[in-house]
Amino acid sequence: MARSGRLSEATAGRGLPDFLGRPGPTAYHRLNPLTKATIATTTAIAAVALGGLIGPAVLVAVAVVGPAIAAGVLRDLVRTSVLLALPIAISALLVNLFFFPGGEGELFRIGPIVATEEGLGLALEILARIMAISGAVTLFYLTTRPSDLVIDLERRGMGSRVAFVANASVQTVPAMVERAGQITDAQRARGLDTEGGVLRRLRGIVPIVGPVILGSIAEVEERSMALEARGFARPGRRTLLWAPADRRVEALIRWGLLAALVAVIALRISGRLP
Amino acid sequence: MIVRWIAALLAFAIVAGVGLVGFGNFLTGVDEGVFYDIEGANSFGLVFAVAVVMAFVVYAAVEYAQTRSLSSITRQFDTRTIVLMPVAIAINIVLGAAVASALKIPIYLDSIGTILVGALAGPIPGALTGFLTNLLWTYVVPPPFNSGAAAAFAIVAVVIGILAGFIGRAGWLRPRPNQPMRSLVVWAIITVVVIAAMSYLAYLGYIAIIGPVAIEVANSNPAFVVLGYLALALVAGTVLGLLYLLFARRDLTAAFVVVGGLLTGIIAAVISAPIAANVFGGVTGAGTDFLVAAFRQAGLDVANATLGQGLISDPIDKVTTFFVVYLIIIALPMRAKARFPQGERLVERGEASPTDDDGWRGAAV
Amino acid sequence: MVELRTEGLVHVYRGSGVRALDGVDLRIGPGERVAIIGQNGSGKSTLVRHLNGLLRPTAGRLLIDGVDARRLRVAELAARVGVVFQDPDRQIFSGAVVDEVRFGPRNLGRSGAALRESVEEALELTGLAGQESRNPYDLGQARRKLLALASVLAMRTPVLVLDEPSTGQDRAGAARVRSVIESVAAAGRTLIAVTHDMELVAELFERVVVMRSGRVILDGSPSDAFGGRRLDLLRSTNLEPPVAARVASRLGVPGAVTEADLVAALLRRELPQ
Amino acid sequence: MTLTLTGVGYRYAGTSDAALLDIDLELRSGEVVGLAGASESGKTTLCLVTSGLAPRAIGGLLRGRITIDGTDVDAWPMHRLSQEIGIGFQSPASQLSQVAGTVFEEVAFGPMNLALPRDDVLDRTWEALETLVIRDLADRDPRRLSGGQQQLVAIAGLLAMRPAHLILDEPTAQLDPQGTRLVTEALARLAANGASILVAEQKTEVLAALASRTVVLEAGRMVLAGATGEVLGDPRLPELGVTPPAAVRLRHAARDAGLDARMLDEVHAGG
Repeated sequence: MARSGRLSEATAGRGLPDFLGRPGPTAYHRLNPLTKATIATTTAIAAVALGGLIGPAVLVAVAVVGPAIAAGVLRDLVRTSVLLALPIAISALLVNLFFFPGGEGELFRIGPIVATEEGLGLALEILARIMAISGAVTLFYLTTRPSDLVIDLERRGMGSRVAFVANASVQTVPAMVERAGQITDAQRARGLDTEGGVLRRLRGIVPIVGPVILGSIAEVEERSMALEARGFARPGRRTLLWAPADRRVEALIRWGLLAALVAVIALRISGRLP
Repeated sequence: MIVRWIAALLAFAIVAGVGLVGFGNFLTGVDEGVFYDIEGANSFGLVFAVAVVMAFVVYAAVEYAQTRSLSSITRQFDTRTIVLMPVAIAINIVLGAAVASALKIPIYLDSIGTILVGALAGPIPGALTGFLTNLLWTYVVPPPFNSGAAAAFAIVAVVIGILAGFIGRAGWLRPRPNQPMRSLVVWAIITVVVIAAMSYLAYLGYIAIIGPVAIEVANSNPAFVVLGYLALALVAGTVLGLLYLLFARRDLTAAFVVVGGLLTGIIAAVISAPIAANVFGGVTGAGTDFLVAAFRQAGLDVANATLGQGLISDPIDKVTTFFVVYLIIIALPMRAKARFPQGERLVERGEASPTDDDGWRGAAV
Repeated sequence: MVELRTEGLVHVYRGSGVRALDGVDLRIGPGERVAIIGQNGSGKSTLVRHLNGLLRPTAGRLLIDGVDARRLRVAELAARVGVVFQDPDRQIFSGAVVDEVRFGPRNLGRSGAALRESVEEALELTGLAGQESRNPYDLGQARRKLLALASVLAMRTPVLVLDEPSTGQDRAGAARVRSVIESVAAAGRTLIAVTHDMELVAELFERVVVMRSGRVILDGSPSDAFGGRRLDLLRSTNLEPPVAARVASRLGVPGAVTEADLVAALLRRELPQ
Repeated sequence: MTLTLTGVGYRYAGTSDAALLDIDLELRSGEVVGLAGASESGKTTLCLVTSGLAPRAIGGLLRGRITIDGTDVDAWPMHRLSQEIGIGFQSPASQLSQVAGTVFEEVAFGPMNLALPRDDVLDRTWEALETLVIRDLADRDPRRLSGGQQQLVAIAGLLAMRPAHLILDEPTAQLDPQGTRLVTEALARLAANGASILVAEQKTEVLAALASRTVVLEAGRMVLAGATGEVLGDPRLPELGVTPPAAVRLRHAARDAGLDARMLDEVHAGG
């Protein structure tokens, strides 16, 4: 969220510029990235382990919708997580509703395929689980800058090389899409017809995917030299400009959530959950 | 050195044992009277995968304790490999997302980058590329590329990276062009036998897992018969593809590419089935879902339907992916690939760099 | 041969809403040699992408031999208007130079002797003859650019558009680009070059189109554009005329834009004294 | 600090013929040395060898000695050498670290890798931005800048490592005239306050503006060396695949046509 326009006086001196590590707009945004990641992960896994309908529904209400309102991102959350979950949800509904083996309670029938009650039950269960997972992940994504999480993990001891790969991947994905677009233009300018039928489009895969991969790999050599020219290969930890704030109470929350998750899984395995 | 391997093997055995006995298919709990959970057998692949990762963690911990460094591991991470990984991760995600949404065909093509890094740099970088791909794909990559399901399958990507690493190290992806007809025919026969054996073993394993009860129900149902023919057709297709590659391109490596792809595909299917079944009820929104529906229509439950789907689509996906990676390796200039840790093993014999002295010397450091 | 005409061509980019083309009326007859110059963001490359249909007009029309290009698919337009983009690494995918050059003509359905002959000619012209089986990435960046040029040359399109052909070329590479421009023109094909290389424009082109903020502000000969009279117009797009033209205008010999013209004009002026 | 190459040769990994042979070159502090030559004449190879990337990062075989103030640097690892010698490349985009969301973080990338104390990293970063007068770009996204601005950010990233010598391999090759002017003016400012630079360029106008001494390579060997004015005026330049600056071309054309070259000189001198 770099701010354009004139630099304020605060950064006229030599300290850390104010546009780095700027706290988020709401309390939930300002939570430590690892805390928000723990909330998302435990919600997703617990939804799977709990199974059924009530479990995931409660989780969504407490750990997804609640914080989303607090963070003021509810509208985006609903739109994005539904978009995210739609393909899986439709498949889950179709596959389970109509193909539930040994289902007796017939709801309705389309030709040979029978929609059964058990099928509907299982389909709804999977739907609830999927909504919980996509909701939790979307909440995390909407309230946390990816690089903040990577910096936080690096401060806690994660290798600086793994941090590099994570951060670089976030920038490489959109760059690769842009590259693929330029390549598609260049190949179409050389007569490759991408507006024909499926077969014709399949013929276009190698001329488009090829340069994306070859071009990117050919750049690896110059990129790695440029990094080594700036001391990248130096073993050991590196200095961080800043790191997100963390508080003891959040550490307690994280361990508490993990403990609860382990308890739920243990209950599930030992079969004592419904 | 030996201590590390012993510690790692021990860790593997413990985790695998505990997993099989107690864990099984964690949705159904342990069956009385049988020392392991029959219905959970289908998740033994997942348990082994977790055991492999635990073994690696123990190996690294012991090495760190002994030498205060991870040199045997970090050696595989030179700057070039680290810079390649984000490119590989982006290739997985951009191609994976494009294929999954655009073509709706029963393959994913989302492990090209993982296999490429494995082949070029080794098992550990390959595993890390796969692992980070799936985590970033869920937690960090914004829609329309985000995939909520990817993180759950991280363990599968780790195993694919490791397998690709060993396949690359074994030199399977080294081009062997214009071979004499005689050796092509010999290798064609060997490979067809290997493909048939692997397919039959996969079939036997599948029948053993889904258990005798399900087989009567399945056999009587036309859908199951259709799936059987589909599986056979795909195996035949693989063999035909292999023969075309061998004799049209006279490149023996085609045999290794196909076998490597099948091997990785089957292992990936066995590991991913329990995850797909238990976490997502067997569906991922990709083109493979209609296979699951067919298996379910044939009367199999979620876990076995997902395994069936995996055993059909994963091998084909991985053979295609290995072939695409092989084409990339061929198209890469010598300079680009020779510099990677396992680069020398991907280069045609005789292309390696000549070295004579009279004052010339390599990097001292 | 092909006549290109744009009538009131406007293009507004959907995402950013930028009005890259603001009403362009241009006629480029068969066999003409036209250089298009202008600052970054003046609309040059947007105009080029309309010529082969990669971009469609927001308003106005592009006519090819009087036919509205809207009805033609990009693949059909590519057979008439060949465009060579600036970055070779955003199109090369073959493992060997010769396969890369064959890609274009093959897409147009050419094969056999005709294909072989057009490929050989293109390799010859760009100085890549003899490099047929080499891996493109073993050639330097400059020669990969020539390979991209060869791959479009081989399509033998009636109109050839070059985007920044001489950027990043050394002396030999620049000479190659010039010989390609001359041979294409000699074959009577239309040649359009988008470039910042003012020496190239002055020496090889008979017509210069100057663009600023999506409009054509000057369409005349190099001496019109670089000569004394219209220099203010050129400066308004903060472009610099070639050195020879600057020296000429200071020595009171306007109209001379190339080094050869300048020296010839000075000779004439010095001898009569 | 003086960087000296004596009898240096280099062969790329997997090739049998040498890309560089018998190079004797001395880079004294406070001096800008120009490097000219056709494509693939060895300019890039000489930059890579002088910076230490060849053979450390890209392998291959080296011959001869490279010393800094007399000390042989053969055993120095790359991250130590990169604090003495910085190297910039032709393509601005491939020099971005791809992990920085702002220009400030991009320039700070090098000092961060050296694990210097945080305040030292901040000081070096601000100093580098001020030296290249791009302080107002500090909060911009590096990927959204023009080619010329990106090249300045890359050079600032090198300056933050406080190298004694800066090596630039065709910094303006991919830039338009406006970007070329931007980079050339910035480098002229650096040279004015005593920076030591080795700059390879096809555009001899850039060398004429910056370098006091210039070397010309052909097929990996040094074929011309001397004061920039002399070298760029040398009639053999075109056969060596190098196009002299326009001013020189004009003077030669005038002389060949029997014109009074002196007149052209004083007119152009004012230009």
